[in-house]
Amino acid sequence: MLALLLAWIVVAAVIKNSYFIHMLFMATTYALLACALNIVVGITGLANMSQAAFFGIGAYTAALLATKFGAPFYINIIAAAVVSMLFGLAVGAPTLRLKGFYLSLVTIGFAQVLRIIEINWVSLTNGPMGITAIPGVSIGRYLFSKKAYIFYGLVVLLIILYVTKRLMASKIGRALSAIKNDEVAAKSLGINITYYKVLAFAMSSFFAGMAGSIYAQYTTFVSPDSFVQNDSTTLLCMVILGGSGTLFGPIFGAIVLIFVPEILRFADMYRLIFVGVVMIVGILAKEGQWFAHVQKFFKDRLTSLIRVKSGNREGAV
Amino acid sequence: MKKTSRIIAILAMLAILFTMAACGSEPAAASSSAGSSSASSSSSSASAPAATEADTYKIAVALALTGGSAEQGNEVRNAVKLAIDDVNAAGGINGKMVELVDYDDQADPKQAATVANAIAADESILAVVGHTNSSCTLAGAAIYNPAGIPQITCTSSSPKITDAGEYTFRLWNSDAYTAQVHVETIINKGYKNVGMIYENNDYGLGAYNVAVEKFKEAGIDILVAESYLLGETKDFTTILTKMKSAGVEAIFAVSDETELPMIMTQAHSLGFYPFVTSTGAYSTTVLTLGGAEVEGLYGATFFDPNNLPEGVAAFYDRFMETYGVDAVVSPAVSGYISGCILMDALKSGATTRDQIRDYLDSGLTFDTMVGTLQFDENGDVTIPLTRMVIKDGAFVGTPD
Amino acid sequence: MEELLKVENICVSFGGLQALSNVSLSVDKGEIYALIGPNGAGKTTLFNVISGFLAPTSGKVFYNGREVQGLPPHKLTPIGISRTFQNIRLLPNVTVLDNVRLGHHIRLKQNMADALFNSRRFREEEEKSIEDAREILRFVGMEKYENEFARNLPYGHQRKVEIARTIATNAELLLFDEPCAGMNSAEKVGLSELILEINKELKRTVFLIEHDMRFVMKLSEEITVLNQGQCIAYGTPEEIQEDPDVIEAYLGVGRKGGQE
Amino acid sequence: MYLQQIVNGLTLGAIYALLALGYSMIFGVLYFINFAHGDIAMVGGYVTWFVAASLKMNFVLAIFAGIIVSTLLGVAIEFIGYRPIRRAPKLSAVIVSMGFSFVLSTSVQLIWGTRSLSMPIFTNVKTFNIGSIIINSKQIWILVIATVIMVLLTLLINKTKLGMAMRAVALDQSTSALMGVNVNRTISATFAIGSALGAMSGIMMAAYYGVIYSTLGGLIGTKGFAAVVLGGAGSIPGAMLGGMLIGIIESIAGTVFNAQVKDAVAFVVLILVLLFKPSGILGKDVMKD
Repeated sequence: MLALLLAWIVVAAVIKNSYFIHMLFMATTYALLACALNIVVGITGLANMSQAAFFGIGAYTAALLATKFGAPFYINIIAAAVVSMLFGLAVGAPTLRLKGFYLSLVTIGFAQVLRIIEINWVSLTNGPMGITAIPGVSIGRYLFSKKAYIFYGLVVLLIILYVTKRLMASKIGRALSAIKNDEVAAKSLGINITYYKVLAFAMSSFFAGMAGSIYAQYTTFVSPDSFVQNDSTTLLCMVILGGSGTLFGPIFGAIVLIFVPEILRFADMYRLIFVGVVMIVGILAKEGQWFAHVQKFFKDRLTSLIRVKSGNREGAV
Repeated sequence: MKKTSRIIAILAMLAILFTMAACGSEPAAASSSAGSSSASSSSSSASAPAATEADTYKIAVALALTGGSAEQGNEVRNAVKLAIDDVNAAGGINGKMVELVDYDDQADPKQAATVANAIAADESILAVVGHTNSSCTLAGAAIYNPAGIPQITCTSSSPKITDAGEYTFRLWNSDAYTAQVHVETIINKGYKNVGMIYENNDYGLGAYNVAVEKFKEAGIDILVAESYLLGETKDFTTILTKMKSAGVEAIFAVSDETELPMIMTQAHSLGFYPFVTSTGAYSTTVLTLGGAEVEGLYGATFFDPNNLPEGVAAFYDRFMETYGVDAVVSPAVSGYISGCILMDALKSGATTRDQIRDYLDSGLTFDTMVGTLQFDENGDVTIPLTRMVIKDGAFVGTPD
Repeated sequence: MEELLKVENICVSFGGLQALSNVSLSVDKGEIYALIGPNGAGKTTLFNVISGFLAPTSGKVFYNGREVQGLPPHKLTPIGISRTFQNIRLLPNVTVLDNVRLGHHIRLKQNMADALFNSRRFREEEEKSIEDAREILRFVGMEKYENEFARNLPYGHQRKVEIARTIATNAELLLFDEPCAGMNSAEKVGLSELILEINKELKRTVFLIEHDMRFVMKLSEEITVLNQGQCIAYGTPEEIQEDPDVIEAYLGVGRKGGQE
Repeated sequence: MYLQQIVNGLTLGAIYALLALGYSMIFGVLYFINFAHGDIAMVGGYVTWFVAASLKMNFVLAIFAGIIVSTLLGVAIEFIGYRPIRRAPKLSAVIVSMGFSFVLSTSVQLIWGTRSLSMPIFTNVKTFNIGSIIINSKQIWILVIATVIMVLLTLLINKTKLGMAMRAVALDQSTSALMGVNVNRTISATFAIGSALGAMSGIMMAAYYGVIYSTLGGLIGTKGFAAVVLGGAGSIPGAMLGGMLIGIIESIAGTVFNAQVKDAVAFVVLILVLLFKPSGILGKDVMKD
């Protein structure tokens, strides 16, 4: 794993081609977002489908601070993280008592409402036109090159990984994983379920906000089109395909789902189908039994005289 | 087993990363072209005559080829292709063929930035036609300008594009001019009770602001004005019911060719028959989708459809024949003109990015099928509009 | 003896269904108390009320003299109530040791900063927690399995780990919901010895639900019998065995006596 | 004007309700929201368009073709995608359904292009004045057909053996398997019926607006699941009620505020319902374990 990160750094240092720099930056940003989402989805087992919305909140916060007040990047990133976290708390606190799928619907609804606000609150967000000419990050007189943002992102990524790793080894991490594994058991051990769920949500949105700030200053342009439901879905896929709950899995997921569609760009529209197929086959293969299922199907047809009784067990783990 | 697959995964990742590092100095191979043998040194700056070593001139289109605005994007792409095919059929330029490279931004600014970077990295690409949506055009401009790639957008109308940078040009009308033409249509007809429907984007908002001002000058207040989300709002009955009960007689609709027929159809199904003039009227999509419902709809176009200028008819025929469609829309016209202007630039000997930019910005006038055009100091043009109306299922020019 | 838990006129109804009506009982400090009754009598419902998983429709629960009905589990565990479940609820993909350590959750003082900076307090606390958990595992005889995933243990062992986890919370009152369900008789003997040890050596009060009459009669000092949501009998094991109402309740619903 | 808006809302609501029924039935047996459902509905609309406009066949035939293709599609998706992971975490099934949604919407764009297409059914519109309200023949058709379908569905669920099996499976899969219900076949049947209803909804939507377009699936899809949550997930009458209510609430919100509030109001309703009454109007208690 360390090798991968090292390679990442080396490659980031070596490449000159602006397109690859951009791709590597996007991969870093999405790895960051996926790792943040992993805290909620992977470790705590909550189906948050609005990660892109928190990403957007962070990006807008940073964009507004940078354009209206000329705030320096460290203020931007912290403010973006905090504002995004506040939204995370506002969404999370009242809804986290809901069961998995209802929670995901609330998050989808939240993201949609937020998008409508982004589009309609023209005086603040400049509506669908977005905010342009966001100043880049500068330290003293040194203005970040596009490449520098990869390292900026990597630093934050390392922070997330460190925090996640430390937390997983502590009381907090154990409580979160207990919630994921068995809420009732967790409750019976005196774990305050709601508190820890909100905590996970807050941390995840906090880091997503950071990613948003980096992204806004990198592209110098934010608009509602950049933070849509598809992005949230893709992020969820990154976490789950990469290995939800593992420390580095989401990074794999991010790399695959960023680079593979890009490699397939020549394939035009077919690549979107490919992404869909990756989602389907990836999950089916991951949950296993798919080939067994197909095999069983044909076997059943061959021995069709034997009636299959209660076949719903064939997918049993 | 699990461990093995993990190791394989890590190796694969490393492979991707190192491949990137290794070919970090080569152009992106995202094109539809056969070989990217035309690798040029990464150290060469944008102004270096890198492309002259290549055996083709490459022009990129970066448009919404899929997703929300795919319709317009594909029209423009096909039109540019036609302009290039013309040149290639005539033996190319200086013995070299012109090659078109497609990039799809999916109407997503993030994707627009990605393809813009891909284009910037491919030193052999001389100029870009794109993007479709204003948000994407702006996201792209933020990359093209520092990289020094001339960009022409054929559909984006945001006022911000005017200041997007010295490498960004626009072959499309500003909001203000378009809106003014439509407002005058309504005023000339003598309507006093006016409503407005507009897309909630820079285009719609810009037009709305102009319309409010122009109507006010004529002593008219807009009774009902509502915006909607392009590509998402499909039900206009609520807006139309409001207008009907407010007594609206004439509507200025800033809508594209997909929504406009829906607005007309839905109005009529409410028993509401207002006078409508719209920015999106001049499109055969309106005719095919709207059928009898769009009779009497007013619009504005680059030229009188009954009296096509020389060259336009030929372009129409070729476009329709080549792509098997039965109509041509305005973005196709501006796309074709953009393509032609870029070809002119190449023919004039402008064969680097900077030379093409200088050519566009030189104040030259271009004789195009919509008349004589000239990029102003901000890289904008004004394409004169004429009014038209739909009569018996066809577009007819009208003086009023 | 001093009263530890007192349940007073508890009623619970789901929709129109009366699951518990006017149930009262009291558990003394340091005793082993049993709740028996046929299936569907409302035993687990009462446990859910006591452990905070369910708020009663009416009635009161006192713990150490304090009114606690309706408090959530995360408030009850710290003051001393911990429970097991009828269907074992260990975390399947977590090691035995960590499962037991989860019981320490409420008494670990570490905060996020300690965890992030790996402070001395954090390290000491973690070490102590591991040691304590091993100690408890030794006590229940599961020390060999500390690194096994819980899902890989046989049923009887899982039950012991779950009990170890309740001990780890330091709770004074342990609620065991059918601890020997699904065990063979040898395992049952072992379990009853363990429960006695918990009671005598660790000085914990044990309140259990059980079907196995022999097990209950051997272990418990006092018994309450529930049937259809009501207390139908209360007394020592000897008194219960001869109570005609109890016999009828059991015979009336068939062979639910528990002998498998 | 409000009466008129309610009539408009009711028409849309009937279409949402048909879609919501499919969602809800599938939710009832598998406990997850099938995100591909809206796209299955859209495919139904496109097939109908293809048969009616390209093959120039009778519109009734076209509608049946659309319904049949959607039904087969729904059953196939369940078989390939959901059955193998029925016991896996629901989130996995959700991702798979999103994958199918991607594949379907992109395939439709590849096959029929990204242009909006004119739907050649119910084009002959007459309007009728009833007092101050205007209702047109399209709206009448939609309301009548939707009502008939809902009545038939209610009969099917309550009076037939299949309906009983569905209810049993929704209640408890393993127990109904023990009782001799063929769970797999029942779930397939649920997908078949749900997808057919979806197709009907997609066709009506396209007919109502007179056009069909490739983003239709996602658009009505979101309204559909808002309706499911409002009515109560898993409840058949709830889905009908929820759909109608969403349609009416949208129209009213559009009148009182503006068109964009109208588009967002379904989500606001969704959030409010989940916050204050997560079980919806007629749903089962979702907070229970």
